[in-house]
Amino acid sequence: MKLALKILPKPEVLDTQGRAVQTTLSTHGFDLKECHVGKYIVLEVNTQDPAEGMEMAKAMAEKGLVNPLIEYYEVESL
Amino acid sequence: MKLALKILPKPEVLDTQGRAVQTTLSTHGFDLKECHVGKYIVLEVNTQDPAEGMEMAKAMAEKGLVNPLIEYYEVESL
Amino acid sequence: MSLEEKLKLYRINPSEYETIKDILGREPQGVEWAVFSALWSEHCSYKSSKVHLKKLFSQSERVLQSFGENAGIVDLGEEEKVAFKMESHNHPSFIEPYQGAATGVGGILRDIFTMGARPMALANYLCFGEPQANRMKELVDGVVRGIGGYGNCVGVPCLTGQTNFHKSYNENILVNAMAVGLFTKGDPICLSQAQGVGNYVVYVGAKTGRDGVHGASMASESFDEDSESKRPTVQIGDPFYEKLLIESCLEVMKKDLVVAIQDMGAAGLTSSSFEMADKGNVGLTLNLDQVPLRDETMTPEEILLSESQERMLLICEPSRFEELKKVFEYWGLDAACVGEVIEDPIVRLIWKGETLTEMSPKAVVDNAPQYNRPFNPWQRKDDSTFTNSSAESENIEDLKNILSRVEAGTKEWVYRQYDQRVGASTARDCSSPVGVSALPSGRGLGIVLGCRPHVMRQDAWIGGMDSIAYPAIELASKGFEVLATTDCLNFGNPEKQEVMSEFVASLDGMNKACEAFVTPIISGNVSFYNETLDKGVSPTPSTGLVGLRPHLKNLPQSSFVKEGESVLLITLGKGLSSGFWSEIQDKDSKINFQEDLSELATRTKTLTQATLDLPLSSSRIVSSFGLAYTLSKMTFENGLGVEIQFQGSPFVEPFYQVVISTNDPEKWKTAFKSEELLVEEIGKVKGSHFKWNNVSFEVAELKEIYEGSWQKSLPGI
Amino acid sequence: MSKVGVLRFPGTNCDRDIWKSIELKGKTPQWIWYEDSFNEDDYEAFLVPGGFSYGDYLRSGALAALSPSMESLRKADEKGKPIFGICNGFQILCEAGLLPGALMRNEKGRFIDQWVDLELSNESQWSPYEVGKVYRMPMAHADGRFFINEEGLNDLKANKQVWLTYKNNPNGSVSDIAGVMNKRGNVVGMMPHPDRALFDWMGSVDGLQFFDWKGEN
Ligand SMILES: Nc1ncnc2c1ncn2[C@@H]1O[C@H](COP(=O)(O)OP(=O)(O)O)[C@@H](O)[C@H]1O
Ligand SMILES: [Mg+2]
Repeated sequence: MKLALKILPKPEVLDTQGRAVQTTLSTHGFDLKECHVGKYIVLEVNTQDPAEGMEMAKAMAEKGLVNPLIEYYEVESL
Repeated sequence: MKLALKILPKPEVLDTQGRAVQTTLSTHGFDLKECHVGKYIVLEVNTQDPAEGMEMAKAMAEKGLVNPLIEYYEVESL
Repeated sequence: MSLEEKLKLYRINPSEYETIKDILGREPQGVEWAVFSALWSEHCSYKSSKVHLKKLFSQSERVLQSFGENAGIVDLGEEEKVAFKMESHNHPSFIEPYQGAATGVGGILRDIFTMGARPMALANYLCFGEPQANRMKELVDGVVRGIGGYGNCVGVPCLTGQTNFHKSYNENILVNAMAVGLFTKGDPICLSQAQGVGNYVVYVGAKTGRDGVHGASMASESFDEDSESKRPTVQIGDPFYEKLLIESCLEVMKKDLVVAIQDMGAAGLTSSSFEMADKGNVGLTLNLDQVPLRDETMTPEEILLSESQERMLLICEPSRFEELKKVFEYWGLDAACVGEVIEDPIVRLIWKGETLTEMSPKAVVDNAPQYNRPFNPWQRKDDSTFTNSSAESENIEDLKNILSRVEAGTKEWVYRQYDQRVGASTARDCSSPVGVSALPSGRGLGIVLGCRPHVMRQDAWIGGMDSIAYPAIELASKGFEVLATTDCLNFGNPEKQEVMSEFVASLDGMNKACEAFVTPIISGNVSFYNETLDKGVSPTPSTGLVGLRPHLKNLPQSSFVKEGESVLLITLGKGLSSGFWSEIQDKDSKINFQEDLSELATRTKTLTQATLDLPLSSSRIVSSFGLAYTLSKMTFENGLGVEIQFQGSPFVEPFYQVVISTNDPEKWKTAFKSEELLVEEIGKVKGSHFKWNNVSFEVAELKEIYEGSWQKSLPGI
Repeated sequence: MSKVGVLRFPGTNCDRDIWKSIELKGKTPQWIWYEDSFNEDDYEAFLVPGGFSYGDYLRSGALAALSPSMESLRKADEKGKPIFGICNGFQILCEAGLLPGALMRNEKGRFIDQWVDLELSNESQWSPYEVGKVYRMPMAHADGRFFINEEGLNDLKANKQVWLTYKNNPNGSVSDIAGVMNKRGNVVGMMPHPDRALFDWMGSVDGLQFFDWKGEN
């Protein structure tokens, strides 16, 4: 099955990319209240069991795909 | 309302980041059939209307958040 | 909160607490705790080192600015000046290697351009633990990416560095970054003294977030088990913002729109505002509620202590404020007026119209504690019977084992990730022992880092001396006159007598060498408490030396360039160390350095002149791992072999010798009386083999080992 | 004498190097700030320098490509004016659609600073013109892997739009491509840095030949 990690900078941490993207978009008339740039990682794992798949995705996130000091994440099943 | 763009490298593009992540994970015993690394961009727009929000997100993607030569995307409403 | 808990949170000890009460005439209240905590931290107050730093040799005819400002400045003549400084970011890099190292680079760059100099070069001094130690690959990778990520993006080339490995750094790596900035004709030197009653206090750059709150006091403590829970929000560096800040700040300075300027580094707004007021003998008001915030829920205390990156505080005349604001706007940055210069020498902290406190910056800064921590007089370890002929015989076959080690192998993996040429003025990049930048006047500026931790481990005084003498001789071997030095003194816990003893001894060794070589220390940084769970790092006083060459013609290479040329060994001094290879093999440490430093310096000067006047193709100081290792490294780049006849140990380390190759050995041999320089011909550049007496290796094979050592030790990164 | 426009964006950091290169050739550079539209006839040619416009955020060159100055540059292209992008400048021109293809993260995922040998594959309006000749200069980038899909690559080759190729591919670029041109050959871009190979003390002077163009006054 396929899952995805949505990884974003923690709210209290400065999001340098988000800041630059937001500024540029605003000069093109797109007014955003907020903008954050993170990562989207698609993982195809060797199981069909949703619960197991979820566990695997979390384990991978914690193994190093996510840096908990500056990022948080969510798992999505696809 | 908040929306997100999920942006991934097109299949014909060599996804070097995905490959690197896959290799690293495999040394940690995670066997993946596939792995792709893309971007996740959260946009908080000034509207409550889902259809309008969707249009705005697409407009921003097409304005430059996505490079159609190498990437494809999907909009998610949050 | 009980008093005890408060003292612990703010890292103020009971006797310091008593002093605070004396100063205020009462108990500290509210944000006053935060102010004292920040300004009296080891990091900001240098309380354990100040008594010793005062003794440093810090002046020469060329020095325009020494300690006390953001960076030291040296006059190069011909209307060129350079500012430079080195700083540590050890603890943050151990916690989050990428951001820790990146913000270290950002911070040192701000120290340079705050003075009005355009950053022109970076260098980095790194100490890692054993490659197989826990997290070490991740740390190496993160630190190098972080340094590159920041430096490359702001567009300042990295010209040199040093990368060490030793088990004492397993739990406490060292990340020291040096920056050099250039003033050309008409560039003003800007200082940090606040002046002019009624002038505005202006905040520019990034908004303030909770980044690194309590960071400065944390850097003043050892790591322990609950460091984890004390972690402040990680400071994120934005090199893109820094670049905008560089351009805008240099522009307002050049347009004479600023009266004084100071970057917000450790302890952020607190230390910048108090120091600016203190230096200018004036007072300031600060409306903390007008500080641009990333998170509107921040408290005054958090605002005062935030270490958000890429921010500056400056003083500007009210009539020039609009013009100043326009410059920042052009670069996409905000400038906010957050206060005013006042006559009363106090800093008045205001929150939504209410005065939180008024404190005299003099009282806080000048009354900061100073400790003369206990230390022992140094017992030198010299063994006068230890000479090259008495040294234990070493097996030349070990050359392959040495070259295959990460300590001795190539560091190309590191510096390939750094832009070494942005700015289009690089004449020698990181692959050369001395980094060289071409000055607009056509002269060369040489940069080299010093401190060999294995020598420090042998003897702290000799190691300190070597931190100056070794790089000074490297500069000389390329024809550079040494100008001045910056340092970054990385030590363990100063409250331990043996650590303090090493600190004092190495500083004395450095100081004596600085005097002899006339290379004043004009800026620097002390980083104590580099210890984890009671284990300290090797004492590591890293240094950065800067030298000047009258032109770039015939700048010698560092590898053999021509078949048939002669290889000469030039002896500047007779001291000797059993060396790094001996340490790695767990053999007894032996060391002997009984030189007259002024004679060593005189001979070094003679060498400098000779490299400019006599025919010379390549030069290299005989380095760690000794003569055979040094010579082998000279064969790799061009695949040119060498045949050496030398009766002596191949891997012991002299204090000091230099190897050169030349097409005219007679000129060199006859140019000096032996008391000036001892010059011996030891071989010829020849063929494709490295031949040491009767033993021969293929250059290609040695090169492969040297270049493969990194991947072998740190596979997969 | 007419001027050479040098485009600057927030984060451009080789702007002063390009300035020096142009002056060295006896021409007159002039800054063009990203927020400013300009009249293309005021300039004889345009250079887009390297660096990290917008910190390389989102994708290298993507945010800069949205600048007002780039709209004017498009008009300059329509008139056939010579336009040259180096490193980040090349990325910006690709993102703006003035050049074909895209520049992606290097194959090994790291920034690489090293010397490279480049072969001139086809002649453009920008010098040098001697096809087959090899030039030595430094490169320094993280996102320099040239990518174009198969169809696009076939077109590039058929139209002789491959400008420069690496002798030893350092970053995984398709067909060793280091630089390309548009169909007309007036717009060119390359990843390596001719602006860092101008004097003997730099290690090569080959870069000097890259700052001239056909039909120059
Ligand atoms: N962290 C670093 N950053 C930049 N350059 C480095 C770094 N570490 C090592 N180098 C460079 O690598 C080269 C080899 O270093 P080293 O093995 O210490 O030998 P050397 O005796 O030539 O200095 C040197 O030229 C040095 O400047
Ligand atoms: Mg060195």
